[in-house]
Amino acid sequence: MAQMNMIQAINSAMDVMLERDPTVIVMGQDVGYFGGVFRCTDGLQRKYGEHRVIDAPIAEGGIIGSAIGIGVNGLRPVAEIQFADYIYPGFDQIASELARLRYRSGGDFFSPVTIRTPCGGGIRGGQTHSQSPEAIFTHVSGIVTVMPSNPYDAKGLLISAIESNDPVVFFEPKRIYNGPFDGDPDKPAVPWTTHPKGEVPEGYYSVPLGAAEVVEPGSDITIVTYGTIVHVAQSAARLAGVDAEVIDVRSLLPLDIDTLRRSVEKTGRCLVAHEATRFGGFGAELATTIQEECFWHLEAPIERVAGWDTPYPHAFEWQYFPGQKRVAAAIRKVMEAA
Amino acid sequence: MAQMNMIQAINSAMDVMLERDPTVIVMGQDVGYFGGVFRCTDGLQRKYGEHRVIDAPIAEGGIIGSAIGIGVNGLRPVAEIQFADYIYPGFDQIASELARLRYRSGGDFFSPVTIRTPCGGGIRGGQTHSQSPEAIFTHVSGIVTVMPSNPYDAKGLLISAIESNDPVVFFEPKRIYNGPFDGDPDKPAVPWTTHPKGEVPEGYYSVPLGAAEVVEPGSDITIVTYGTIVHVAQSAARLAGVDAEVIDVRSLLPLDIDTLRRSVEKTGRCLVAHEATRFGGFGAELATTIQEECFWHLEAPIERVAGWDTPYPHAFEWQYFPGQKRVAAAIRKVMEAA
Amino acid sequence: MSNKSRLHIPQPSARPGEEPDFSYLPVSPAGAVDRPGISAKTRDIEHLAHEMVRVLDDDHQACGDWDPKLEPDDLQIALRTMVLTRTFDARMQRMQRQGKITFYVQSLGEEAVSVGQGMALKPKDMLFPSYRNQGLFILRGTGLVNMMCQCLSNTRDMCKGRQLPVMYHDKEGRIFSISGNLATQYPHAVGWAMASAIKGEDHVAAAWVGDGSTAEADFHHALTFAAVYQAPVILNVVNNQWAISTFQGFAGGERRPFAAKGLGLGIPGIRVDGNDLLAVYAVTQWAAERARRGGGPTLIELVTYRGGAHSTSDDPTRYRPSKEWQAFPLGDPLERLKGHMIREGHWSEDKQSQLEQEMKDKVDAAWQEAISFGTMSEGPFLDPQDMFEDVLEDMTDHLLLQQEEMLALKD
Amino acid sequence: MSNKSRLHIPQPSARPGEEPDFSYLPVSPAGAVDRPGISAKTRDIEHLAHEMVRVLDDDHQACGDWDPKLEPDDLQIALRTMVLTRTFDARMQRMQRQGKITFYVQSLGEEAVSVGQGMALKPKDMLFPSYRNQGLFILRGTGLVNMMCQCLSNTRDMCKGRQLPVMYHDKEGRIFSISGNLATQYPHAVGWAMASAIKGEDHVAAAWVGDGSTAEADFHHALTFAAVYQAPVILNVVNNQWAISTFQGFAGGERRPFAAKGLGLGIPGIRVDGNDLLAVYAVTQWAAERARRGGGPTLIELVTYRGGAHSTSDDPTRYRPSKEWQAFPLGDPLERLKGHMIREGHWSEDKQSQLEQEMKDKVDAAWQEAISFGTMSEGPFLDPQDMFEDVLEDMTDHLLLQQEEMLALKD
Ligand SMILES: Cc1ncc(C[n+]2csc(CCOP(=O)(O)OP(=O)(O)O)c2C)c(N)n1
Ligand SMILES: Cc1ncc(C[n+]2csc(CCOP(=O)(O)OP(=O)(O)O)c2C)c(N)n1
Ligand SMILES: [Mg+2]
Ligand SMILES: [Mg+2]
Repeated sequence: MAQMNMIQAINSAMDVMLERDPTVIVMGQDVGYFGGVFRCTDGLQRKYGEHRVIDAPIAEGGIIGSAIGIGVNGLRPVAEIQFADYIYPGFDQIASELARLRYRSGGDFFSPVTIRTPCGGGIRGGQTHSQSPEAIFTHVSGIVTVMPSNPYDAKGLLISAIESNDPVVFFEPKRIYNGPFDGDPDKPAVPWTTHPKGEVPEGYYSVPLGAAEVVEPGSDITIVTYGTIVHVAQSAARLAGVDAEVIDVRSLLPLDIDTLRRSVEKTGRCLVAHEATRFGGFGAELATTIQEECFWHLEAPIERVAGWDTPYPHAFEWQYFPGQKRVAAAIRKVMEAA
Repeated sequence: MAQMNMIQAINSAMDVMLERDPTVIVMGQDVGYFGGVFRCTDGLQRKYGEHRVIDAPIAEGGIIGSAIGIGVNGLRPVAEIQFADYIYPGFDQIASELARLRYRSGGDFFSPVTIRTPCGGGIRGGQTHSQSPEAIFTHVSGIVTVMPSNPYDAKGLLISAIESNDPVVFFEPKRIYNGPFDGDPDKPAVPWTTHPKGEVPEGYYSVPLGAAEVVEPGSDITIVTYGTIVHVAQSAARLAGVDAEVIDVRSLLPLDIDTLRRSVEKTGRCLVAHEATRFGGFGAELATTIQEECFWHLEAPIERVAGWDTPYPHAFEWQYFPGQKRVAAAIRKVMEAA
Repeated sequence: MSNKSRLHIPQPSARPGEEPDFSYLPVSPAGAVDRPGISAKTRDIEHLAHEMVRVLDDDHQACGDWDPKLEPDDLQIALRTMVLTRTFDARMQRMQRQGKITFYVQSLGEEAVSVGQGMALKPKDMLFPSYRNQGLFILRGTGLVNMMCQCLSNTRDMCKGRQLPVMYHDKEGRIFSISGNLATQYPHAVGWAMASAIKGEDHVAAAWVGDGSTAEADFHHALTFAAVYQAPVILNVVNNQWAISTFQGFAGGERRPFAAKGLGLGIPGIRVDGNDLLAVYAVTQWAAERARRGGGPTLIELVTYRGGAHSTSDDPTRYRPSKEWQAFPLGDPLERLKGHMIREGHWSEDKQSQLEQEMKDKVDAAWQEAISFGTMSEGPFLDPQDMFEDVLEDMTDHLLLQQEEMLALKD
Repeated sequence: MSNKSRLHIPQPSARPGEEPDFSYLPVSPAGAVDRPGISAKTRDIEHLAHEMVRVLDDDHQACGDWDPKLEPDDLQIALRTMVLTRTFDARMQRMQRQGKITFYVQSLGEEAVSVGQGMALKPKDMLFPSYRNQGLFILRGTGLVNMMCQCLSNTRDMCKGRQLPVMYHDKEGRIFSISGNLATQYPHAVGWAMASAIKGEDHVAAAWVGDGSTAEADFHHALTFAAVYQAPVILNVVNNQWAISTFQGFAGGERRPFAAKGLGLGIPGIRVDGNDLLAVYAVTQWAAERARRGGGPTLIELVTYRGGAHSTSDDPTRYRPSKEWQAFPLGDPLERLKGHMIREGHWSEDKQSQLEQEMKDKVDAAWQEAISFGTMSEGPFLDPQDMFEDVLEDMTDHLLLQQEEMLALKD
């Protein structure tokens, strides 16, 4: 086992797949010679050549549109969108084409494109380098949506995504690229070497799409979350002094409802947390599903903690970010409700 | 008072505003000489000239992008997107620019664009002429999202939208352009003349953004819905033999939570229904908000009825559409839950 | 130039009630445009975008370097396919009017585009059509019955009832799935061609959009990517003068031919008489050969006229002169090919009548067979359960539940 | 041409460790390109897109018809603004390195673009900049303190703390809000210009994007709408050879100048030496006058070089030769203008040193004033409550609740 941060784990997933499967290609802005602005594709072009690790024009719609055609012609493109905030120019190609192709052609055509994109705030990126638009994708039928919270999952899930014949939008919470982040920006940064999920096999393995993980068992309350907030939630539960069961959803669609149900049936209380804006966020789907499934077990309303319903402001990053305090307050609210 | 169908009411709203306010302009594909593929802009170019009712190239992104600039320069553009299914090429301009401009410029700039677009199925339009993508917009902070269910509201809300300094995405459920539709496609079509909301003043009036309407009072269950399903829900409640309170949300954002809360606190049971796909749909936000607000009054889980989580299939339109039977079954389920 | 900026609104040359006027469309004489070699420098052949490649003259004679000198057999295949396409269209149009299918789009007047271009390409070349390229499917043997079954959304529908009529595809025949969203197929074709190049194969891709659709982002993306990677792709713009009610000037065709839109990226453009099967064939073959040899993309503008309504939902008498087609200077592609074959002595009016009858019978027989697999009103029907398939490769749990919910409701 | 299609990968002329090589960039001699009248037919001036308008020759002499013959006072304003821009940039870059601001983008080497173009436009013309146009703000008097306060996200930040540093705007100064999303401002400028035409005003709009950004959809939309409606707009492409690590060939600049990208729509293109203030001024004035008189849009490509890193997050030594800028054939815009002024006898090295010192003092003073309104670490701070303002014109109920929730948490 090696120690890897999330960037290295993601790099390793692509490396492994480029090596194993000659049909895999990587494309995106600055991914080739330079190795990506976050270095996720560092060294891959040197190793696999310019025809398999391809720099692309600055046109997200063109990257996704051409990736679809590349996929239809038997290759497996892994396309990087430099920031999730810049995925929207490609949204039509994702929602109208990539997501629809298998369905509308009666199963005759499909394109196994994986779209990787860094998301989330906490790096002083301001409103155009901090967004978490996952809910916009989970509402489009025909796309798998994934967000890992650690290097081990990142590599395993990315390998599954690349191997999948379905289109996958793979969100990478950039705040935790280099280390887990418990939500407190004033503490010194912690590297992944301090975290068990920073141990990552060098070779091939996969983590299945569609399976949540109970990252911390507990009995008082279920916290359903994903991405950066997995770590924040764990700290917040400690802060609140509550024995929380923390579930990392990992795969937003397909959603592992069973794991959520089992937990909430046990705890009777539930908090849903994510970094994306709250209104119409993925938390709404989680909360609604859970109340549908577990209503009779619920002892308190399901609460949501999320980004405020504003753009992500540069100056108020830490007032905006749903940090420990906010999560802890919500935990207490759920625990106290009666 | 005149009798108007929804097309006429929408046309009248633009007519009134073009007349009252010389800064209002209308633009879109086929909206000028031809008067729009659904005839919503019929006669307006003849009346107001080619510089105020403007045919546009087939580029939704260009229409919205240029409308933003037009709005910044002091005019009030009302842009038509021919089908909501074709709004995605303009999504980046809506989400990254139109919605963000006021915020990011500290309030110094804004663009009062109204985007009108026909949505929803039931007209045998297949998967690319039937979508209801409202949830994708309600999750973007900085946009008002509206969907009227009748001619009176359509005109009054569209006038409010045009007068608003905020960007508004105005969804027009095309299935009810010509008459209310109770969800049963085998019944003869009913014109708006049979419906009280088909009575529409010829001149100026407005319906406020942000206010839901209780379209049918009742005590057993609250049905929260909007668009075409308002009519389906009313029939379904009768079919189920239940005294339902039917709420037409009308304005999805801002959302009139008070009206929802009051009703559910009274009835203790709630069904949320819309035509859009269910997973991550606006129903999830509605259900989550309601359980947050009214948990202690709820006697049963909140149920959702929605389009299935597939594209809208041409052949199975009526198995797909959340019609009376499905809504009635869900009503019964909520009523029987204990 | 005026003295003040004022919004310019492009104007079609004639509106209903006015005389058709095609003076805006410069037409080169047949044979007048030179045929450069496929290794010509793009800089030296920019004029091809501004003139109009034509082979058949007014007397139906083939002239000039672009004459592909097709064998009589090939000409007959072309004519046959064009007649079949038109016959098929007419029948399906009628079936829509009778309520047998929900929607239809004809290619009336544009048949030479699909047939001529399809013939010039090789079977392994991949086609990315718009909704007005039915000739490609007919030519590649998708089969009338299969196409009709698609339009009927019946038990043999290749799309399993999921798409509007005319949104065909043909995996075996290497024709991509048609989208209702305009121009989206353009970057797909470029991507497909990029993959072909990456794999070192020599198959080319070809894509079609209408004049109006060139305003979409995907057009720009496709051209940019095609130029940057020198993808082996043929990008076709079918300029049929109209985009629903909007004439081609609104897509930027007022000042320059659509063929010129790639010149700024170094993509050679050829404007061709789209109603001249020989010219269409010739330029396509030229572009295909060029792409196959590593010469990169070509943009072809096919100048034609949309003979019918935009679709069965449209009424063109509201926005254009009803006699405009008759006045179109490039005539009717069927008449012109027929005239040429008669002139060359391989064909006659008699044979034409026979062919037309034969095609009518063929379409009739196909229709009878197609409806045996179900219509919108009479079974057999597709199983609505299938609605939940193919969203993803495997059905997710939440779709399984929805499927069950639907089934429970039916009982 | 090879014998087989193969994916073409554009290559920069040199990578780290290699000798810089600008042989790919044809440079016209100063004064060599003719200056057509503003009513020239676009067809007759296509060559302007392929040559390079230059006024200043290697001896700093102004040559040819494009010489705008600026008064010495104007030249001094230009030089002053360019020096101020560079001084401001250097200071802010340093402040970022010291952790005083989170991010910065310099315009090092490209100062003549903003200053020359800004000077050629009228005060009521509206500007739609990219993040590398700080010279426009400096020229129009936004004020260094205001700009610094924006970079500091402090209590005087015009963006109220909401945007990354450098994302300025100036409502009074008629400069639009900068977006982090590339190229989105292009259609805004066109729309603004359309409105200007609709209202019968004669103000023009001008927009800037980088070479890399021309691949985005908005570039195509803007060109299409500008051409269709003949909007009074100047569309500028700042070709500084690089888009982060990606050289301009990946945006389609390998085969044709960016200036040629509008020719297929009938938009005249002018390629100009972007480091030659006089040439920049002259072509901009020509395009503005043309637009103002109803002549429609012009696309201007400004050939320059990104002298520094892409941003403070970037390290260009990883992907390009570190001495590339020194080898750039168009030199340094400041040196060239200074040289010209000295040659003309209006200026001296002494005056230059004084000016540089004066500008440094000005920037120092501005910085002292700016930080008095707060820094990232020291107050006064903006009130976080304001985060909830301006999402919509009026705060919605759900935002009010969130605001309360946040306030409650603080206690
Ligand atoms: C993205 C998108 N926008 C709008 C439409 C609606 N629409 C369908 S066909 C059409 C006109 C297309 O014209 P053109 O590209 O010239 O093709 P033609 O129909 O003439 O073959 C329009 C606007 C659509 N299908 N997709
Ligand atoms: C839509 C979008 N995609 C990607 C990015 C990330 N990005 C920021 S700057 C940049 C390069 C832009 O290069 P160019 O247009 O040449 O401008 P320059 O920086 O050279 O001035 C990229 C890719 C972005 N900001 N927006
Ligand atoms: Mg057309
Ligand atoms: Mg650049």
